[in-house]
Amino acid sequence: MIVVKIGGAEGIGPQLACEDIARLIHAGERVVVVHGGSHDTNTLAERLGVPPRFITSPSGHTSRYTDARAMEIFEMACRRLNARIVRTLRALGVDALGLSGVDGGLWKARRKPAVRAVDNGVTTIIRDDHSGTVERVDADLLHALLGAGKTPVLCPPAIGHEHEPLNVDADRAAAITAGAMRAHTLVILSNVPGLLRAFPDEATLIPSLARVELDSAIELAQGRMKRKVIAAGEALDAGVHRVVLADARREHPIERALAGQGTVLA
Amino acid sequence: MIVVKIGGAEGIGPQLACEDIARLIHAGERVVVVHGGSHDTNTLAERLGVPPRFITSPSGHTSRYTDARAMEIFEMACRRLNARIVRTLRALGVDALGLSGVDGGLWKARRKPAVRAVDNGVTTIIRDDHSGTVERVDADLLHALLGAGKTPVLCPPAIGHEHEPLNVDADRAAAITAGAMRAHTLVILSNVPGLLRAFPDEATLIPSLARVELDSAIELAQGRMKRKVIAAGEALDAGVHRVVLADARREHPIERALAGQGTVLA
Amino acid sequence: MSQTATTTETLTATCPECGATITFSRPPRRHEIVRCPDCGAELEVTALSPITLALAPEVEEDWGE
Amino acid sequence: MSQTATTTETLTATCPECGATITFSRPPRRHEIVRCPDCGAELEVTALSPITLALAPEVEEDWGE
Repeated sequence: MIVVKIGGAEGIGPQLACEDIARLIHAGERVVVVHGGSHDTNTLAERLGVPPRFITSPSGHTSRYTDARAMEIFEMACRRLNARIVRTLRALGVDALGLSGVDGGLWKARRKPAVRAVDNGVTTIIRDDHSGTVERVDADLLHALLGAGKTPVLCPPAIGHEHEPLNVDADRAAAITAGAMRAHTLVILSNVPGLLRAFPDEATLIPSLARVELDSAIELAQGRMKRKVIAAGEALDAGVHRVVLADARREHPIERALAGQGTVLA
Repeated sequence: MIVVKIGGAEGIGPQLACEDIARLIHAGERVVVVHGGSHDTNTLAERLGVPPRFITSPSGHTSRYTDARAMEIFEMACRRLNARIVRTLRALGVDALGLSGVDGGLWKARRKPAVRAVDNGVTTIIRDDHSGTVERVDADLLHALLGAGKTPVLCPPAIGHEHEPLNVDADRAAAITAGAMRAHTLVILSNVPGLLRAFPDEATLIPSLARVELDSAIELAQGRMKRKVIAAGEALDAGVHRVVLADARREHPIERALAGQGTVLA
Repeated sequence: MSQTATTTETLTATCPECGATITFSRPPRRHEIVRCPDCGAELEVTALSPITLALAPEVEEDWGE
Repeated sequence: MSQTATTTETLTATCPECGATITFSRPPRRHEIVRCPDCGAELEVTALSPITLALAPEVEEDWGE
């Protein structure tokens, strides 16, 4: 069993990753696909005249300010990308089935009652951000779908305790899903070759890291890579044997990752 | 097993129907929910500055002109309503799970290569309308989901032979789904009490119809009711014991329907 | 497919089924359906200049949402 | 929650934890987080006129998409 997190970032269409996924499945491997929707949400938000807003956390993470209106757009954008990935896989002969974390209570998340945001040096408390962390995955549902010959394609939002949709980080949702499914490997694709010692110099790719080195390696990670390194740690802690941070831009991105190209964490 | 088609028309929120569905499920009944998205698509299309366009077929049916752009909006609107119905049911303690007809190849449809449209007396052939008819339902998938304790909530689009999304009539999709699931009853809710002998006079409600009377009864049906009467016939022909065309606007719409209020076809 | 010259006064085309000449009272629309007055065949205007006709595809009634 | 008079020149409020007077160099934003210079408690500006302070909620780092 392999879990593949497809990047939602700009310019990376799902075609290359889907071709590899199709090959893996036709070779008998079981795959669960997870994706986000950050780029798609921004373009849809612009189209709807509701420009996206972002929050920077005190430790420097940037994420979407998901109030009720932004959540509606976020949900639509994720579903639209989900439908596109499902169709791409189906056209490659994979019996793909899309689900959001809300469906069947797949990803049950805990909403943070308040988040801190830094804006021009001023830190404030924000209470209407619909963000959270996935706490539980319905692995039985995924096994039932895999048993029915389906390839699950999963996306945010997750569902909170009040049955409300929550924006969750897709990399970390992929990590907890990989753990819950006892996946052997989690591949996280993005638009860089892996964790770079000196971003953006791609020659400084770190080929492998042990779990113990991970916490210090986070300092090297820039922008969205930070959360991917954290997600990798969470996956390893949840029992996944290997996590590979790999490059989504090249041909055969997943086959390369499984062959060890990128940053391998084990 | 009961299949319930929730109306997608204006002004009918899903709350009343969802409350009845929750009661049925808590009483041990198995339910599959189907819905359309015509009204939601129109509002979203306006929001996106792509006003919806419609086709009138030679026999007087009006349906959406679903070219590629309209399909994208149609798909988003259906999914958004789907998420809303799933959340409403989950908040009522139902483990609801949303699927479109594309997901897992649930509704495999045949696309009509061409449709005829009448405009100011001129009949033309339209070839880029993405509409079709559901030919096959993946009943095994629905049984797997029901077996996992989930309540499926289904919506268009369906999927064509070229893996493309197709606009299909949700009433007829509900009918073929009810047949494939060997449902005992199909309830079709809408914003009228049932089939009226003299629309819009609600006192002329036709309480019951035998299958043989159906084809002539179609002449009485106005607007979208036409397709509901046709869907009812198709459900009966597919082995469903009873179809009830009932009023979505009143309290306990499904319990009333199951008690025989509306137009009962058997 | 049969083609025909478009004379300035009348618009005519030949029926691909029976060869009869069909005269149009107004310029037809692309993809418009016309019936041949001679053989009754349903034809589709597949091109306009010149007017080109082909047998109209059989189409069964259906509708989406 | 502690409140305080907003004098025209300086903006002050009382720390709900230790009672010290906190002076603001500029009008704070609603929900802004400030640290009490005396006891070091993290406080949230819950209202502006007058400036009202409360212990800031503990919040663990997290982010969405």
